[in-house]
Amino acid sequence: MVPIGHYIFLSVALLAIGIVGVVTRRNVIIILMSIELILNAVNINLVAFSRLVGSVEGQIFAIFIITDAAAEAAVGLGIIIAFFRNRETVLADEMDILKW
Amino acid sequence: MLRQYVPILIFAVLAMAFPAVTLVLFKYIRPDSRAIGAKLKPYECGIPPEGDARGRYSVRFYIVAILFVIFDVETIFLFPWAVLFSTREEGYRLTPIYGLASVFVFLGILIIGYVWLYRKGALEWV
Amino acid sequence: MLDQVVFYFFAALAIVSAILVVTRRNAVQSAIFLVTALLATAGIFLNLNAEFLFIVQVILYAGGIMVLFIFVIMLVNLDVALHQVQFNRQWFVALIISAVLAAQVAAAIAVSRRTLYTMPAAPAESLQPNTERVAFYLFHTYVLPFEIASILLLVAMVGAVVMAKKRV
Amino acid sequence: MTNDSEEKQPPRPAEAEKPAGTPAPSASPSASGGTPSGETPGKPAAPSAPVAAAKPPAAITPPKPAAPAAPAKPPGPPPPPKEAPPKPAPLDNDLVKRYKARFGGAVVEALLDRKQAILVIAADRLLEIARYSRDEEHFDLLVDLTAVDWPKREKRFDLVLNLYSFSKNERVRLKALVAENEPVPSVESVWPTANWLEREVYDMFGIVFEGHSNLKRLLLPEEWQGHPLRKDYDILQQDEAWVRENLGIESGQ
Amino acid sequence: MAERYNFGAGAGGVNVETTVLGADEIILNMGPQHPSTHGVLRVKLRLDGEKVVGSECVIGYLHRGVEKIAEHRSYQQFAPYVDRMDYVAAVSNGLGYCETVEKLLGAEAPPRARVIRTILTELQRIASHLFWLGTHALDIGALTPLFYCLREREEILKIFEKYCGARLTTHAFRIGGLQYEAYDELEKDTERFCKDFDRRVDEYESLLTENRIWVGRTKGIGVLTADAAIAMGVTGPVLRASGVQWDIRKSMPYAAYDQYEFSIPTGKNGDTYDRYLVRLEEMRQSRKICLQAIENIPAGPILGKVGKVLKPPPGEVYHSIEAPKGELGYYIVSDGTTQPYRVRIRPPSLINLEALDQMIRGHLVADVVAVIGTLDIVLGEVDR
Amino acid sequence: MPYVLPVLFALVIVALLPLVAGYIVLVERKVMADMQVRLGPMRVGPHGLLQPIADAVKLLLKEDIIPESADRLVFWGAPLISVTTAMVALAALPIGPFFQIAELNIGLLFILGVSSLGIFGIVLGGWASNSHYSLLGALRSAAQLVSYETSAGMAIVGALLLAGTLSTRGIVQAQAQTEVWFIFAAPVGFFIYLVASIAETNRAPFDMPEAESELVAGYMTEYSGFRWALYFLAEYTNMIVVASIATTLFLGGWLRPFASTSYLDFLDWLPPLLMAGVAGYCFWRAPKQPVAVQKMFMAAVGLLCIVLALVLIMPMAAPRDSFLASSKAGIHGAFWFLFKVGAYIYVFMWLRFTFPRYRFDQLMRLGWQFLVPLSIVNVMGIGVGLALHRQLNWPAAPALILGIVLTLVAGAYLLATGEKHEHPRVGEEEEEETPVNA
Repeated sequence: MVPIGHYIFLSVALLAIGIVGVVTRRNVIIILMSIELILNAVNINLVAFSRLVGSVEGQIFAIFIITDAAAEAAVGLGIIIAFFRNRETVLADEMDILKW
Repeated sequence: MLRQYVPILIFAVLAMAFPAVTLVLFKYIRPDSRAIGAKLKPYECGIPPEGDARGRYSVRFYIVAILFVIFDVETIFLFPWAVLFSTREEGYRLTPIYGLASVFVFLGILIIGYVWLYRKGALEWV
Repeated sequence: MLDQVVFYFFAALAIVSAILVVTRRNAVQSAIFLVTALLATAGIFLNLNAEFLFIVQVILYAGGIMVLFIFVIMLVNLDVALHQVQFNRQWFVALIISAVLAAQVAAAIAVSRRTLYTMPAAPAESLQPNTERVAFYLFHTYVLPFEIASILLLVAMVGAVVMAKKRV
Repeated sequence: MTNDSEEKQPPRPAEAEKPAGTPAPSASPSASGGTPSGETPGKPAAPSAPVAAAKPPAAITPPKPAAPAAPAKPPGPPPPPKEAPPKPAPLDNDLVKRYKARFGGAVVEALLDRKQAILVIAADRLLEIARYSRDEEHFDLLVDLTAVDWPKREKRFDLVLNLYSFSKNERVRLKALVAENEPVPSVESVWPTANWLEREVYDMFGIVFEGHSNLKRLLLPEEWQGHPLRKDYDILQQDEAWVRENLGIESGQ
Repeated sequence: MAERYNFGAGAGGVNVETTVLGADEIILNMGPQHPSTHGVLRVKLRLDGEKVVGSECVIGYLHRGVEKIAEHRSYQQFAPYVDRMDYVAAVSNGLGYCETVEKLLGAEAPPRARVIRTILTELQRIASHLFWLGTHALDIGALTPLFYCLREREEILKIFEKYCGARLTTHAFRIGGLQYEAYDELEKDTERFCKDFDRRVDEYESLLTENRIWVGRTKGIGVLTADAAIAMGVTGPVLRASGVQWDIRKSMPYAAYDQYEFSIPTGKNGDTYDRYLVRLEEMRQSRKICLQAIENIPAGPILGKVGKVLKPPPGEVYHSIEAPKGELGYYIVSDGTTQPYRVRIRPPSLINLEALDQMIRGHLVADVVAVIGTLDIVLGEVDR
Repeated sequence: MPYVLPVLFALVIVALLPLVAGYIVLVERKVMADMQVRLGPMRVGPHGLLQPIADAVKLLLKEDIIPESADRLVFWGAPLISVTTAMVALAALPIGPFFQIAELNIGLLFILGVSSLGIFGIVLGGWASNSHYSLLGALRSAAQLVSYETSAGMAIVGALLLAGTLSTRGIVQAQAQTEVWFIFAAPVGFFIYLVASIAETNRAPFDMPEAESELVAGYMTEYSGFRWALYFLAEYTNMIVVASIATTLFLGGWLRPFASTSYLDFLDWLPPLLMAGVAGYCFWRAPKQPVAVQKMFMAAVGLLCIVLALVLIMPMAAPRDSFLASSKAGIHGAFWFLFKVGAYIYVFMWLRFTFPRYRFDQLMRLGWQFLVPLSIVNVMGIGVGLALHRQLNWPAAPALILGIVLTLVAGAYLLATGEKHEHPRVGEEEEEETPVNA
């Protein structure tokens, strides 16, 4: 049996890596990917605790999170595409206008 | 539960290893490759390619991918419903009317979206 | 035994891939490693007896969302961007956040060493049959979120299409 | 129709009396001129529309079944008997008269050769005559446009336009004499198909067409030297140049 | 359906919607080494996504300088060269050349020769159309018609082989008539082929004509209105499919066509589907001509009096025939010597190909293939 | 060691699959040749029976070219992804009640999920080649896969409604219990799945990405030799996978026709008779072969068929309650399963040689504007039928037929609107300005 703490470690590690990605990368697409990593970290936590307490509700939450990730990816990438079409860039620090 | 997946894991490793090993192995068996010059260029009907191929393609591809993701999520939600609708596991089966109602609302909202897409022409390729 | 081997294997795979996701210059390679990380996570879900979630992760995350990512990466031609600086100078922010996180976890472990760290998971049988159970909860307890999810998807669909399509 | 003007090109009177449809074709090249190469064949749709308006039946109606043995039009001089070898003879029928009345001196000569009508015209008024042929004589189809090189002549090239009229079911050949380095007006605006044909003539003979939208070689590579269908062209020149350049020796032979 | 893609030719250009990210278009090269450009045609496509916004044909990869060669050969020597232009319709090429030189000489082939020429040329037309149908269907993705078509084409090639020993580049005719007398079973072979052939055409039609996918792929694709077709100078089935009922066999009969009963099929919309129907019907008509011709092959000599050394008097002549692909014209200038002073060949493929650009605008890449196929070009003839 | 049998089975699959794929190619060529009035491969071995082996040797020894502008690692890995995902999907398939690598509770979803990963092999392969044709082919291919996955998934949901389980074995057992194959209970679903599966395996008339007349070879353009063969292997494995899914879901899996009708039990003699027939044909043809080796080979094939026939007869001839008799379900089940898979693949081939190719936008229109809504309606129709049956105690048949009729009406409506929609392309512009009801 793997202790629950290890799952939390894994989760925190992924979260940290995700945050590092979000903070340091300039490419918005990779930032979005890092957000996916963070969501994954959350999912691991949820499922691990779901297992711990012997209920599937954590898994249900994880499913909803994945749904949310799908919606977020669709809209986020849609924004990136719209932005790229106008500004020819996907770099976060060049996305400095509020309106186009 | 994990035990059921062990054969699959082994199978996956085998399935991955077989082509990989063959690829590597036959590298040493087949005659040396002496591909030089134009042979190493990407195929462009015999004309030097103009510009990087990793170029831009129609945004339609993206719209299709979005629609796929959305509909994929919807389908994934329908799978457990379909199972529950007529499962043989004790005590899990949905009451038909309730099951039908819950999914009809779900699919209804989806259909609204679909109709919107249709009207907007987002389902047209060109 | 099997559990541990599987967990540590997938955990290591997930972390290594995750690191590669944020460090690769080429976005396509980042995406490939993200797929790997997601599949590794799926393996961990399986390890946790969340069979249905495992397959949801594979189908939706790896097979769905990542396809979307790859499409977008190919559409916006990142080879141009490849020659630009890929990282901004916010390393210290990242470091600080990571350090804080690490400290938190360490504190948590230190405080509740006994209860949290070593507590074994509940017997796997309590989650069986997984699909039916998940479905049951989904369609009874969580039927409202389930319907709302469809509205979320509707909104996402509309939003994404409006964003991407020039003249709507 | 009265035009006995001097030989210098006066496009004005001719244009002035044409129906309103005519300016459109001439305007079209300028519209397409700004667009990059390859665009032009798409445009001719515009010129063709007024043409159709001018004479709708011509395009669609089936041609009159021709007199079986007479592929060429003229009822002019009877063809020479079989024994005598065919040879060109002067021609003077209604068609020629109309052309002559319209363009006067620009129609240098009219010939009948092997029952086929040939109008020798002045090159500088080619465009005008072409437009007249299409719009009023209903020679809708530019069957072919080519050239013949006569190096010993003062004006060394014959520019040959083969025309066909669906409504009259007859052919006529316009022949313009062109000197070397003398630009010829392009008839692309009249018959869009002339685009490639003129390019081929330019390619093979080096005749430059003025007003052509994309005048470059058609069949030969851009870097080709010389114009092969000229009588004085010698393949060896290029061959030797290539050998000199690429192999560093004098002759490839 | 037909109006669906009304932005083809003549419609005044395409209202192109930019669907690609950014403003720039991509350039896609089709050819010269491409499976569906029927040889070594190169088409540079400017694409907006997958929609064609412009194109440029680059030709000349098969240029052999036939017109130049002619200036250094005697009239008879040059005759085999024309077979190599449209190599799937060599007999028609030969007919055009021989008749032109005969005209230049003021000579005429004897009636028997003319009838046999007609039979062989019509068989060649069927063979050429069959080859076109097979490859065109293959371009659009139907694998099977090709083999059915080649099966029938094989029959025709066998007749050619029996007649003159060659299958592809036949050099079947001579200036002034024929070199070979018709072999004994020519009529019987032709009749057997023709008897069977009607059913075979029905077979192709059963595979394609009503097929939803085929109709979807061809209807409304590559529309060429009658006006645009005439302006672009296209001839042959392509012109007829646009609704212009014009066939040189009828309007200026040559060989023995004035003796036979046949009709000129025309289309209405000038799209790829109509061109397909027109060519199918032409095959039926050709069969009809063949059947009429073998009924009554006049007796008599097969070679007229033209002499061994051909020295046409100075002068020039233009003569054209209705080749399978369109008007095949020869413009020969003689200076009175044994060699032609200038031979100009008016290749139908080249001029039909010129219309490609306006036919494919606004269509998708896949339609480019369909349109190239429907134009029925042979690069040997385009480039000469 | 509980894993010995599955692992052994896995080994057999991995070892045999390339061979099977090779022979499917041969059969395809032979079928194509037959439909096109020719002979097909005849040179290598009698009737070209050794052709796949010759092809394999050639492909293995062929020069291995990686374009210089390619991303080498991805170029190397992409075909592997394709092959692995295609093969792993086979793991959950029940080839007869006993032959299965792993029986999973979520078997069907597992197959779907794993094969949906195959898309990466295609996209990455196309991207790594760095060529226009490859990338365009890859994107098209991916878009096509993705478009038809939705309708395929929905069609499967329809069948799942009848089965009530995700386990592949459970689905077949459900069909055994209800005594009706789901193709009869959900014919529209089967039709949708048939079309979608053709599209998902990139087969004609949906073989857009590798439409050789347009994009040369699609995403595989830059691949040659063994790498190319891997893609090919993946493609044919995918065919087997979709055929197996269809067999399991709609065609009764390993069940014999009329499996539970005991007075039709003589049908059990069909398989051995079939094999014996093939053997007889081989023996009859063997003396007519020109070369001694070929005669022997032909005879050997005949012998093999005899052996198979014997294996199929054995359980029936053996005394009751013996071990052999109890293996009947397994052996005959495997036969029927493979037979149905073969028939399904034959339909693929038949369609391929009959139809021209769709254009990409037409394919997308068919997928998104016809199949997707139809599949949604199909799910609803089956749901309504089942609800009527269960809640109001209608008899099953009329309830389901009502559902089917509802679906068909919707399908007809879709076809009609599709036709109507296709006509006024110009009018579409105005339509876009009208307010939407969303």
